[in-house]
Amino acid sequence: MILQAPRYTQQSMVDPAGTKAALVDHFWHFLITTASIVTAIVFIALLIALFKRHRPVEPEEPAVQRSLTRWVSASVAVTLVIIVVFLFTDFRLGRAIATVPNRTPLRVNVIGHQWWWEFQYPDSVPNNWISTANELHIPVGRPVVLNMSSPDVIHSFWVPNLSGKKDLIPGHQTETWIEADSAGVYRGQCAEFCGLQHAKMAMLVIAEPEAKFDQWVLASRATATEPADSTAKAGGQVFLTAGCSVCHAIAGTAAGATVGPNLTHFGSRHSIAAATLPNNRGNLGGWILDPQRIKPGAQMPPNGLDPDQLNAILAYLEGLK
Amino acid sequence: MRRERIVADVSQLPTVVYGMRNLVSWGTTGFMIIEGFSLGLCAVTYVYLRKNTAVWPPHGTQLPQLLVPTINLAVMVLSLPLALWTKHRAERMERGATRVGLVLSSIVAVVVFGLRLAEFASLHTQWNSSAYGSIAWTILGFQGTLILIDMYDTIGITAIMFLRPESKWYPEVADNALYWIFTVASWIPLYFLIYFGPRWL
Amino acid sequence: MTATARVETLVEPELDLELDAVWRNRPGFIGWLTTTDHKSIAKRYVATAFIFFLLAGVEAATMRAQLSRPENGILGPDRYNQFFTMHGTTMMFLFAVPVMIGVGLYLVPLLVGARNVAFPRANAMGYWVYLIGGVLIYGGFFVNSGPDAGWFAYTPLSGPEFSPGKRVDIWAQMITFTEIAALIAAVIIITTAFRMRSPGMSLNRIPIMVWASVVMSFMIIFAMPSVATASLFLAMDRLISTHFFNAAEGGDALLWQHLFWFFGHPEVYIMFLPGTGIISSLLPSFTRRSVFGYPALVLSIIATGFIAFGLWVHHMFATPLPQLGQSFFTAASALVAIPNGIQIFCWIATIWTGRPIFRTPLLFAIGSIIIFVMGGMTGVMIASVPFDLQVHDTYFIVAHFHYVILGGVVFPLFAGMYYWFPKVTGRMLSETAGKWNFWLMFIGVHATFFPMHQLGMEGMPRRVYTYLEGTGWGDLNLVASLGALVIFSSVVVFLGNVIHSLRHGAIAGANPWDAESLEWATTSPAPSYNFANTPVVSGRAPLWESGDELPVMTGLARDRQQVLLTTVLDAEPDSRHDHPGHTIWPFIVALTIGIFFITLIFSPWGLPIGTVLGFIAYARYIWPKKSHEPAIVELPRSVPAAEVPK
Amino acid sequence: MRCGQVTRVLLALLALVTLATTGCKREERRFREVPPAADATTNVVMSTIQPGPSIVSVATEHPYDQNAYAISQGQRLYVQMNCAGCHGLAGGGSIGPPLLDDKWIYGSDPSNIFATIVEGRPNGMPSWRGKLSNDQVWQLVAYIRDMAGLHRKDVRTSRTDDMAAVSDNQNRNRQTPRPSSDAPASTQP
Repeated sequence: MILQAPRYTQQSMVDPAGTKAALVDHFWHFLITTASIVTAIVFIALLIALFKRHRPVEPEEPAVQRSLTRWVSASVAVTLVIIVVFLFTDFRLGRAIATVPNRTPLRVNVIGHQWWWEFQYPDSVPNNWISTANELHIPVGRPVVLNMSSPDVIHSFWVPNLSGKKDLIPGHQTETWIEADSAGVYRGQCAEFCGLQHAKMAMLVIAEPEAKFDQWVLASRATATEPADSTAKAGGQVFLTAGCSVCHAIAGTAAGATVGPNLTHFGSRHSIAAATLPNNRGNLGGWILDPQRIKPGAQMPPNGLDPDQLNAILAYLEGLK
Repeated sequence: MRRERIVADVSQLPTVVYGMRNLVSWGTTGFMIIEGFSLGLCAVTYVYLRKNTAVWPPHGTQLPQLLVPTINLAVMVLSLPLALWTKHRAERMERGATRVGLVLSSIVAVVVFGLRLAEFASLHTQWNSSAYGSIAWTILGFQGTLILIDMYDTIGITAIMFLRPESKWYPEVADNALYWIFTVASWIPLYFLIYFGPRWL
Repeated sequence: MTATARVETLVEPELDLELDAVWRNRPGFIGWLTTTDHKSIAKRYVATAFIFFLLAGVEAATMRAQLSRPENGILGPDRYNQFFTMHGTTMMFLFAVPVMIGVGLYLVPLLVGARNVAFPRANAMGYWVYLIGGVLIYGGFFVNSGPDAGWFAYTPLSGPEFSPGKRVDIWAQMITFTEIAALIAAVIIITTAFRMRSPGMSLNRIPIMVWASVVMSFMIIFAMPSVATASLFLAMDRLISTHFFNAAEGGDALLWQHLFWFFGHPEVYIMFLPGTGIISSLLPSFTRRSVFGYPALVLSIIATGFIAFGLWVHHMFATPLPQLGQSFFTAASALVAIPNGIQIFCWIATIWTGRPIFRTPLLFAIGSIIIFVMGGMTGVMIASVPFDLQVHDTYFIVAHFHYVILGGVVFPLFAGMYYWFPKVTGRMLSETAGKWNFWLMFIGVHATFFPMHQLGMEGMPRRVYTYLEGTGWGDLNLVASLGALVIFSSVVVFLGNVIHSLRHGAIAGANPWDAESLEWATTSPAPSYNFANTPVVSGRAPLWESGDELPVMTGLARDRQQVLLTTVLDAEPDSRHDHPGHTIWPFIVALTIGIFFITLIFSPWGLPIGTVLGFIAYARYIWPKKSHEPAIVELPRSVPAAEVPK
Repeated sequence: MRCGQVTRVLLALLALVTLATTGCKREERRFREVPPAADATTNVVMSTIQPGPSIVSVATEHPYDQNAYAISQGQRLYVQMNCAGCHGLAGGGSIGPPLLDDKWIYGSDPSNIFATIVEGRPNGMPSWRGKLSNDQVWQLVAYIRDMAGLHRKDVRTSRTDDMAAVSDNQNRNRQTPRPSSDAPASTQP
């Protein structure tokens, strides 16, 4: 299963796969080395002070005072030098990270909702506008500028393997950029406490070679696939009548609501419930019947579908490639 | 067992002293700093919210009226000589003059507080109509609380000076006058912020 | 709480009886409500804060149980959010600051040789207000109305739309209560330290603990108004629909963050500076030398106090802020390491040239240095914007600030408890239990919090009620949870030690550690009047310098509560001041303040009702008693002698 | 003395625990509810005019009635489901009748409102049967009663993060419902 491979379920800042994360990872090595050395020196000094043979010295004696003053001043000077070096390195790194590389970046709108991610790929032609949820497709080796906003509370966009965080704040437009070095799926997670389901507000960033990404874009612009068989067709009807359509949109059908995630190409997604569960029939059925068991407090209500209806709707949704 | 060696006797030290030699003044000063700083934070909030918005006051909000607030400011500024006079009389422990000063100060405080209540109408906005209204009401109300407290304090100490005029209360009268001066002084910049901020900022 | 039967007195019995009759608490329950003795009130502060510490500890343990394995079901999201909010809120507002205030209120008068604090009635009132705040929020928590928006209560999540009910309102009012208490205590500590020092204790001889308390108090005065203002705005947004944090009407969610962190960062140093003060004041007793680098230590404390106000934006690096501004805050955040480094170097130098005596207080002090240094290292790291953007709001930060706070606050506090317990109770704590306590806690802290660094870098965000199995965070979380058990057991050992030693501990005597500072010049526990005669000081280590004879001044009244005031710089005797004595009215004024703010949560009627009640109570509070002695008046120098009436 | 204090503290604790066990309905966050009256739609009385002796309408208790969280969820749904489109963002009415006044064409009882939402009503009120779960309808019912000030003050909604036009139900007076036969629909400005 696709979600079993580590990078699909795990996230780590020390396993960088993107420009920004790599720079920070490099810096981290500098930090941890320096910090370990400094800590070790302080601890050794402390231990010697505690356990050395204490000759009866007169601590107030001027010679003793002078020598202590000298040692303390020297330590402070060394600390200061380390901090200046640290600041210098940090400021250079800070500039590098804030500047978007000078290549035509891809622009994506990121909208944080309680508790899922909406990704919009704007286009001058309204029909080509793509809206998807919880899975951000990006081309490898091309910077992606993310324009971020939130209609409810503060969220924070974070994909540790690619880049640090940026907050999504109601009333503000924020911006950050990411770039993936190699193809792969990277997990990210909301990093600002945003209410009941903050813990299960994750996303997958799917980095693909440019050609494959372009294919994805073309496919995503299309309206939904027609249901293949009669079960799926019935599922489409259930979708429209059983209340799914008051929140979800499927392009090419009568469902056009924007309360919940857009499901036009739902069948092609790897995960459901904001990257909480792998997208398979069992999980999806459980989710539709009782989302509150998986994400208590989520906005989707339990749905009292009978087995036939459920079967049909599963067939329909799985067919939305 | 440690023994004690008496090196001096303090029994002739004064028990009534003025200004920062008086312990209570330290408390008053402390709370003046705290209140002044809080008002300052409100003023910073005002400017912050101003910079956060393109139109100030928001569309459809009238500019605040100046008449009542300016009268109130004038009363407050004109009461400063009275406060200073009362302070000096108290520092000389002149019972009669101090009482006169206190009675007048109480009246001034009541008038100023009444005018402050009337000032809310001059804002021409409600606390719940926009952030502009919220901060203007808050500053007006917060500073009004200081006036209320001072009014209460002044009336109280006036009562004490008539009923139990002991010498230890004269420094308190001086302190009270100082607090009024602080109240007025803290209002002057806020007056300009609230009433001319919408015009000039 | 009750008047402790004293076993010995250092002065003539008649003087002792006479003074004790004036200063001691009234008997019985009413004495408990009316006392204005700083020792009784400070003990209460510490005991109450410690109860909150235990409650917050239970909350922490429950959260650790929930997180010990992936997708655990002990706490659901709603409960978990209340638990972590209460844990943070309790530790910051109801434990760390009040306990340090309590320690300050207990020690400052004793360290400067005064009979009580400057404003004893206000002091009593401050405690009651704090207690009301704490009871309010825990009352709410027990009836499922605990706040759930985080101890930082970011808007708009904490605002009216996204936090329905009264949970956050209760939180905001609790903030108001603790602010009032802390501000009162701050003014008291500053005034006590500047005006009530023993003759001869000029500024350069003030004990470092007193300096630390003074700087803490100044920081309270400039930090707390910020959070008070912010919580006022939040309460108004929620209760009367103002728009401070509503972007649609010209408000701004980030305004909250600025106001909150302008308080929130100094808050860390408010808790931590008294901790360093504790270490500096107990090191001499266990190294047998005065602490090295007094001027450097004092200046470091003051410098930290200043720099602390220039750090707040480092909590907001992920928000849209100009890069230049960020650089300033990075530099300030990194440079605060310098004064803290100076303190640590001075301590090591002190130990180096002293003769360490390994008693429990010293162990805790050493543990504190070790843990704090580790927390400080990560602290400098996260001053860096790029690095912080990766670890911000992850368990790396959780690890960092627990190291800093445990090292800078909890360990010094335990050191202080073992050190001053004999002064407070007259009995020693058990050394054996103390060593168990130390080692369990030291090991537990590392087991709990060290793995969290790794968890944070593996991407585990803070404030999550659970995590998925696939993330691979389960093992380290289990280690952390087991570590929390070890910490918990160490606190149990401490409690047992205290309870046992209260009755069966060895009798301490006036100065069991042969310490240098003034609090050990009086009996243990100190008599109700602290010092019968005012000690006179001629150096930084009065007890070591004065030999067998302590110079004192006499002449303060014996028939009423009178204290000596001295000048600010040189502490020359200046005047005498009468304290009002024990009274019930601070308690009643506090009650009216409670009615005012608690009613406001539910109805605007709280405003008029509370104001009127408060004014009535306050009138009774300040209404003068008749003086029984003619005053000695000294008019201001500006008044010509000719004008003086007689 | 000591003992007296301990007793007092214990008593206080006991009182707290009692309070805790009774719980605080206002603050509960219930995410899954078995609706109390799944058949609420069938036995709802729409009119007081009926054959036989008149029946006193008994208000159906529903678990969300004094629950702040449910009311606020209703507030969210009110916007998301575009109730605001007809009844006004603040419930002041436009195409549809206002909801914040004291006039209830089809009854102010929770079950009446439930039925109105589920069944729809003539002249434009659509039927939400099958579109919203019963949970969600009850949440909407709670919010609609909130707009008329029918809940206790401490559970009501306050302003939203929106333009100030949106109602502040917390500080509005209770609009005591008038009998449903009393007044025809009227749209207020």
